[in-house]
Amino acid sequence: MNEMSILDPVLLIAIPLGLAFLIPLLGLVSKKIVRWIPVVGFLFNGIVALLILPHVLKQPIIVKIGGFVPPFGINLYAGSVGMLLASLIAITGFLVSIYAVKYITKGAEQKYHILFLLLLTGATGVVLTGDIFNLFVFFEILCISSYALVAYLGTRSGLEASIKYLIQGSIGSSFLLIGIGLLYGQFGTLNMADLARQIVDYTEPSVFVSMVFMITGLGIEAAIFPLNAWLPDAHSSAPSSVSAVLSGIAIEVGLYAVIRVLFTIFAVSNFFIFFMVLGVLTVLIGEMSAFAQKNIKRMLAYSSIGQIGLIVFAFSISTQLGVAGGLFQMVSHTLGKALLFLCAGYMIFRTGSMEISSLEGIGKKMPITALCFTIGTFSIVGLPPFTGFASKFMIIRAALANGELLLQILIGLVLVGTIIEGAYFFKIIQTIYFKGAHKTDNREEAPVTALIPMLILVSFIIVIGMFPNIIDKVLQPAASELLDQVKYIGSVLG
Amino acid sequence: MRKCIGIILLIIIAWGILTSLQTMPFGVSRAKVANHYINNGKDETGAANIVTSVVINYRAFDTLGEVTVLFLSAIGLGAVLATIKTREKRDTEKASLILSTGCRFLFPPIILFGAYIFIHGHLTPGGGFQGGAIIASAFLLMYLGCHGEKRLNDRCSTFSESLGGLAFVIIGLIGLAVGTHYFLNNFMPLGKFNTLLSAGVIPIIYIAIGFKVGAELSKIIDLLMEES
Amino acid sequence: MNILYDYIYYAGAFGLIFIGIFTMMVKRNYIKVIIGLSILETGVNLFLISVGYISNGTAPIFSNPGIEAKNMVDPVPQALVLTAIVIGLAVLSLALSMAIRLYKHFGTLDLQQIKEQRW
Amino acid sequence: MKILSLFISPLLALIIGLLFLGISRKITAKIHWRCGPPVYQPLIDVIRSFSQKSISHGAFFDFGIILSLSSSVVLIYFLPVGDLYAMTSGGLIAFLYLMLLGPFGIALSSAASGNPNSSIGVSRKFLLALAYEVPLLLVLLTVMTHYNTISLVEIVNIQAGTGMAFSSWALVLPGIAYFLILPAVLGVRPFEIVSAPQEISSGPVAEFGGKHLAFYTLQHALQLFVGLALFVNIFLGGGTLFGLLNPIAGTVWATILGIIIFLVKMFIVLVIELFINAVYPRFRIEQAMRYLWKWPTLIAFVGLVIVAILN
Amino acid sequence: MSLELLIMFAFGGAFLTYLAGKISSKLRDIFALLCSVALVVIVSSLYKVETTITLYNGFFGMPLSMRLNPMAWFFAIAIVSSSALVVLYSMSYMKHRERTDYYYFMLLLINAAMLAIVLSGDLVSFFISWEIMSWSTFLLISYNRNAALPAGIKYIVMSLIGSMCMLVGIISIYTAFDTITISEIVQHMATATAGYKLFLLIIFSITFGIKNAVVPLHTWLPDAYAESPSPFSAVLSGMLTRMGIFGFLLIMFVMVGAENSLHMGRGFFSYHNILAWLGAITIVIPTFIAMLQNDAKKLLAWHGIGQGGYMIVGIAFGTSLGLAGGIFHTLNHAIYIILLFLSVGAIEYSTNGLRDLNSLGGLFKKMPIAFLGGLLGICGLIGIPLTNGFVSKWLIYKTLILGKAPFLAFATLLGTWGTILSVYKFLHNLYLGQLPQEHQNIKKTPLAMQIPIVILSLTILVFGILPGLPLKSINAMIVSFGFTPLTVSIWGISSETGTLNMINIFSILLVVVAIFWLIFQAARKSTAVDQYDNYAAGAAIPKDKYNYTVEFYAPFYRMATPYLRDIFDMLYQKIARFTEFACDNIRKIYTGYVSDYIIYIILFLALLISAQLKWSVF
Repeated sequence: MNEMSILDPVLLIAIPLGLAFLIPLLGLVSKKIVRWIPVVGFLFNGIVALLILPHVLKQPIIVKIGGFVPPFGINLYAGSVGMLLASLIAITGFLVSIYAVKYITKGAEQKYHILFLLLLTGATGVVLTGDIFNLFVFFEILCISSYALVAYLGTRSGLEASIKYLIQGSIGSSFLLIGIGLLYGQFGTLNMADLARQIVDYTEPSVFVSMVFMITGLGIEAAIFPLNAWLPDAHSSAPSSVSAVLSGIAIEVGLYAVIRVLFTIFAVSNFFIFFMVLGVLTVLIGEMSAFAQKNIKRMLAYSSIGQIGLIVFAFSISTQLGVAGGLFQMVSHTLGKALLFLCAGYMIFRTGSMEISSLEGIGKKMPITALCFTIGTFSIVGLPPFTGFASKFMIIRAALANGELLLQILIGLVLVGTIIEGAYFFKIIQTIYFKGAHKTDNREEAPVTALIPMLILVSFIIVIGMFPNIIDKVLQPAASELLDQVKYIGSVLG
Repeated sequence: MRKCIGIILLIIIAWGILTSLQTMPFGVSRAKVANHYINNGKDETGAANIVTSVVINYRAFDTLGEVTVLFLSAIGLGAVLATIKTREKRDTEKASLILSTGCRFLFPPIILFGAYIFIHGHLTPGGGFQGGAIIASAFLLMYLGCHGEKRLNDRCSTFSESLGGLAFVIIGLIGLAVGTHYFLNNFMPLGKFNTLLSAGVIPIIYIAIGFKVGAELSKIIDLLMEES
Repeated sequence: MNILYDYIYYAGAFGLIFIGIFTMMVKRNYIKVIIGLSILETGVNLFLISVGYISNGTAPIFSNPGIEAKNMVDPVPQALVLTAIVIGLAVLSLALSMAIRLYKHFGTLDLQQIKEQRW
Repeated sequence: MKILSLFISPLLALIIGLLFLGISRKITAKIHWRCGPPVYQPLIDVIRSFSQKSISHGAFFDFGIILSLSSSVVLIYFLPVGDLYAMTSGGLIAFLYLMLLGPFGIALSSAASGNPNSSIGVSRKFLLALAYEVPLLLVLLTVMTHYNTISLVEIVNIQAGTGMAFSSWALVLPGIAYFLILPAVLGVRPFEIVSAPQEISSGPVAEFGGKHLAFYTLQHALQLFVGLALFVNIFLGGGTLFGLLNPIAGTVWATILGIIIFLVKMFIVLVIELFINAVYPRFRIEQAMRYLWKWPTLIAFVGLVIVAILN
Repeated sequence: MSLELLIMFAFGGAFLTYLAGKISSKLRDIFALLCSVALVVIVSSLYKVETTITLYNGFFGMPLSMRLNPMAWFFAIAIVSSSALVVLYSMSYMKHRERTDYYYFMLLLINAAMLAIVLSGDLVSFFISWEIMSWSTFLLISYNRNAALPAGIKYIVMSLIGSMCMLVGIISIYTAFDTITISEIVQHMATATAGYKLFLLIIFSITFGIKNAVVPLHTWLPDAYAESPSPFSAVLSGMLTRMGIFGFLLIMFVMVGAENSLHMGRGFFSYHNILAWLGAITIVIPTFIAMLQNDAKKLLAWHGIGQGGYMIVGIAFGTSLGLAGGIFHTLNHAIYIILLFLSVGAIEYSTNGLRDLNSLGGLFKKMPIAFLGGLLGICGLIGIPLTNGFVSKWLIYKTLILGKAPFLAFATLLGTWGTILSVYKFLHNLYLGQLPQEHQNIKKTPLAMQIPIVILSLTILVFGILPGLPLKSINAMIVSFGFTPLTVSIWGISSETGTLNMINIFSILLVVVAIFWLIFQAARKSTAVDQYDNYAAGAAIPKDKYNYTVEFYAPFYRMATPYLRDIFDMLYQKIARFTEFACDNIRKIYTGYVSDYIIYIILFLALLISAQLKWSVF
């Protein structure tokens, strides 16, 4: 326990928060040092999360904030899922903040770094918390910082996107709050485990209505199909480093929240069929919309919708394999999409335009970036030997292992989506390498601070893709944790 | 058309909510958790105001988040408005002497009152947020009454908001380090019930929050006033 | 007791919520949408508060030694509303700041004309 | 016998082929109310050509024509003339391929000359070949399927056993089809557009003079021989005649008589063919293709279907 | 030599070649050549070795393994040797092109991936290598830019469709049998139901059918072949496309097993019969379409499809003779089509990228070696006796005729006769006929390009005359499938009905040619003239432009063009356009007006509430 008190999961939230509060002070001392604060914070977080991760695989750590016993105080539930995502957030945050050191030059830099730090802190809070109102609060931290970050550049498109995002997002949070209020009114508690213990039948109208409000609210951030209209705007207009985090982390965290609510609090069963169909719909609409895009970041954003659909589908299978596959797909999407956005960031920066046609010949101009981009697309499409393949493999396996006809049809549709995805991504690759006249030979490679994160992400993608066993050891306990409601209740309430 | 669809959809939702509300009649229930707070709250936290004990102790983590949200909004506002450099001078009439003198006269009492509110957060229906809001209202008064003359000291407000936030976090971390080793643990002696120096860390946190909220709200006002 | 009495607070709260949503759904002016949002948030807060109310309750403050714990209203929703208000405030201020910028960029606040980002 | 046939067959085929060329010219002339050259004229032409002047467009020009004639000679080895055959390896399929090699060699040779007329002629030749190969392939497949063998010798032997080819009714239709396409296979009227002298200066032959022309004529004679002999072999029982030779089977006389019967059959087929076709004007290539792909193909196809069903 | 080393050598060689290219292009060339030659040496040293190794258990705990058996060895040696020749050829061909490092990297990577495919002992490593091959192929098809780009997209989309099918198949096997190792699947397959086996056969057939370009899944191929760099076209047509054949062998005869896959369904509607008929269609239609082509490489591409049909027919017919024919034809096809592509590549090199059949001609005196390659290549393609194509085609014909499938036999024979026409046009319009004035002074073919052509030409003859050499190892392969072995001698095949003995034919032809050559020489010497000294019935032959080669089979074109359209390609284009249209319209739901979005949200909420409260759906 002594060792564990040093490695308390609450540090993952407290330290970045403290650092965020510290930034304005440090900003008075030196402008340069501020840039490195998020790097330091996420490095710390990454190390702590990775150190804690092995401990939670068997038994989750319950952190009682303020020392109050769970139903009465807020608790953090650092299980395998939470810690997996927390590590992912920390690692991605670390890499993206390195990238941002040189990338963010315009606007109020200091404020960017605070917002960025808080965005990911909010995300960490969401994945770790065990209390629905606390979830709401961290969710708001996540949302508000992303509203601000989307508008950070102050461009027309950024503002427009941010406003639309804000309107939809705040409706979402209001719905979430209504749902929480309804639940509190009925069960008199806000603790997830306590709620889960008291809710026996989710189909009961009163419970169902509150559940619907909650998942609608969370689903907006998770970008499930009819609720995702903000996503392409926001992800394409934000600075690329932010897009990377929004696509890589924010929507995944939203989805995590939806899944946590559905699995742990309500323990839904038949409802997942609806979600499954929704997931496939999300895949198809996302990929089909992406197909005709001319703006590269918008295309990537729509592709994120498609990927989210796939993850939703995987979770909805609600078997051990399916949930593990969904988590794996989350990981591979985070790595892949973050990489793509980071690469796209400098590609856009160098060409000065987001049009895909302007990327012609960039493969010569910035060979390493282009290579990283290519590997990212391969991973997202699901080509071996990259992570995307391993995760897709797991999901298809889960879908087929179930043996239901509906699932088989749906996975077929998902694969159709994958083919469309392949088509447009390969078109971009052609544009990068093979289109346009052989005009400029002068290299304008991205700076080292940008290349390092890209290359690290690439190495992650390749290593995990070739040796998925590394992550499978975490995925399996994580999946069983999500599926096992009784154990969750037991470990929180004792 | 749009309105019709909207109304129909809202009616459906209203029907759903109605169904849900039937299980939670108005004005009767008090849940287990709430009972625990009311019955044991004053012993466990030492605060007379149970809401405060909930806000600062039982659900202190929420409050930390809440403070962060406010911080975020101030920062976000700054970030969004930062890129406007053109700050055109508007020819506004200078406030009359009576108005500006009155404002200056009222300013210290309002600040003092705000401070009173947040210091007595654990005893009375007040607290850091409320106190902070009152402090901000003093600044608002100054902006309205003495337009263009007095401005918020940027450095000072930055200091107070940062230090306020840091204080909250550090108190939490101290709780992790000492006593029962829980984050945001109320590690200080609870003192005599219903006196000013009681309820352990609650007043300290509330003071930090008060400074922070006051600074942040003032900053928001400052930014919005400046741009509009 | 008639139903109206039982549900009057809820009705009020949800009435505000629906008015807010409806406003956001049909109004084209951004400021009006923000107003709708504000109404919506107010409604939600009111709803939360009314969840915790008990008939003839008092504030949960032991300001005097003799106060009975029995009639005190639920303190949790109050704490929640405190948080919710602050969050609402944060969102609102951000929304307003964007309105300022929006007007500077587009010269209008009509959301139907601000459709550069679509498809 | 095989060793013997190695020497006899080509000589026999060349001579008979040349004679048939002469005969066909003569008969056509007679039908046209002309006198016509003597029957042995082609033989004389060939011998004379060897001593005449010729031009060469290079080694490949020479090689093509040699290859063409050689492969036609090898083809003869595969073809049983009565009992006279040298090789069976590969059966009818190899035979078909070798049939192809002759025209192919000429095509290479004349294309190497660079003469545009030759190229046009070759193009026509190949198109005509495609046109008649479709029914021909169907016919041969029918036969092979019917007898369930790909060996030409075996087919002849089976027929010799039953006496006559048309004893099997299933093979009547393919026989008719083959008869219809035979002029195209032989390259005689009305399918002589390939080497239309008036139009494209004799087509592939345009650049051939002297020994080249001699080789070409020899190849042509062999082609004529092969086309007729194949028909006789497949449908008319080869060198047998209703078991007439059975009593003396195995003797040298039987072989010689067999060969004679074979040649007589060939002659009869040729004459009938000429009588029927000599009155027609020359087909244009499209007309030829249309014709060949219509009736003969249809008949052959029906024949194949019948055989396939019977089997 | 162990298999790990082989695989690591193959993949590592590719990467190192790329890195070497960064240092010096000469070093890279040498390194690439050494690598590919070394692979040839290693693989040949593994002749008759049968071994299985486990690479690692990293993929979800599944053992990824490599195994070597007669089938794998046969394909492996073909892959590495063709690749070595192509690398040698590329050294000159690619000298003055841009991005050569990348070119070699991809070429060697594809080579390594193909090697990994044939050596893989389980389905997951099979799939991984398959996909590496697919995307690296895409990257190399697009290399030539412009027209190559749509070709690349077409390829990769169809390839993706195929891989998705295969992925589903593999995972379904994994879920059904809980193993991915091929040898274990074989054992489990006995317990599987017939329906499941049929499902597996069909779903894998789609994948391999796409790769092997079986009609109606062939449409990617003509563009892809035509637009890639010529040496790569050679690899693409020679080996890469034939991975489909390898796949068919794997699924039909190894995994599902011959006794199952040949008795799937009844009568005409049995799996293998339908496959054979698809093969027959694949032979006939593309071959005739090839006749219409005016682009040399496109013509060869269509033949590539057509020849693939022979292999399919041979394999699908499922007798030991047919199987041997199909597999042997795969090898032969690789040899002669590589030769032909290299030959066309030589012309492209010399004429700066021309490969239009209408504007070339008469090059045989300028580029004799390339011409030799072209000539022997088309002889092999037609299957003229004494070339390798003859033997394999003979085997297939014989199987079909004796197997009482005359219509299939007709299709195959008809295909051959169609082939003759188009390849003659190919040869004539490139090498024979008249040399246009502007090509009088073309570049010489470098030695590095001549050597592969010569080697391949000789191979065509050697395999044509001594077919026993490859047939021996094919025999071992079909025995491992559970078929009765053929009686193979070094010269050919002897069996109860009809023998094939190439040495007979060879020796007789040789003797006859010699005799006639002597006669020819004995006759009066002919005078040598140049190409303009032609007899044209008195008409003068213009020297500058004389394109009599255009529309070579004009009468036929007039007749057949309306019927010989690639209707499948049109269909797919239509589907693609429709998809694009749908994609373009579906995104219109994101109207850009935020109130609409709010309505979506409320709609979602209302829908869910009413679904449960009114109808109790969940």
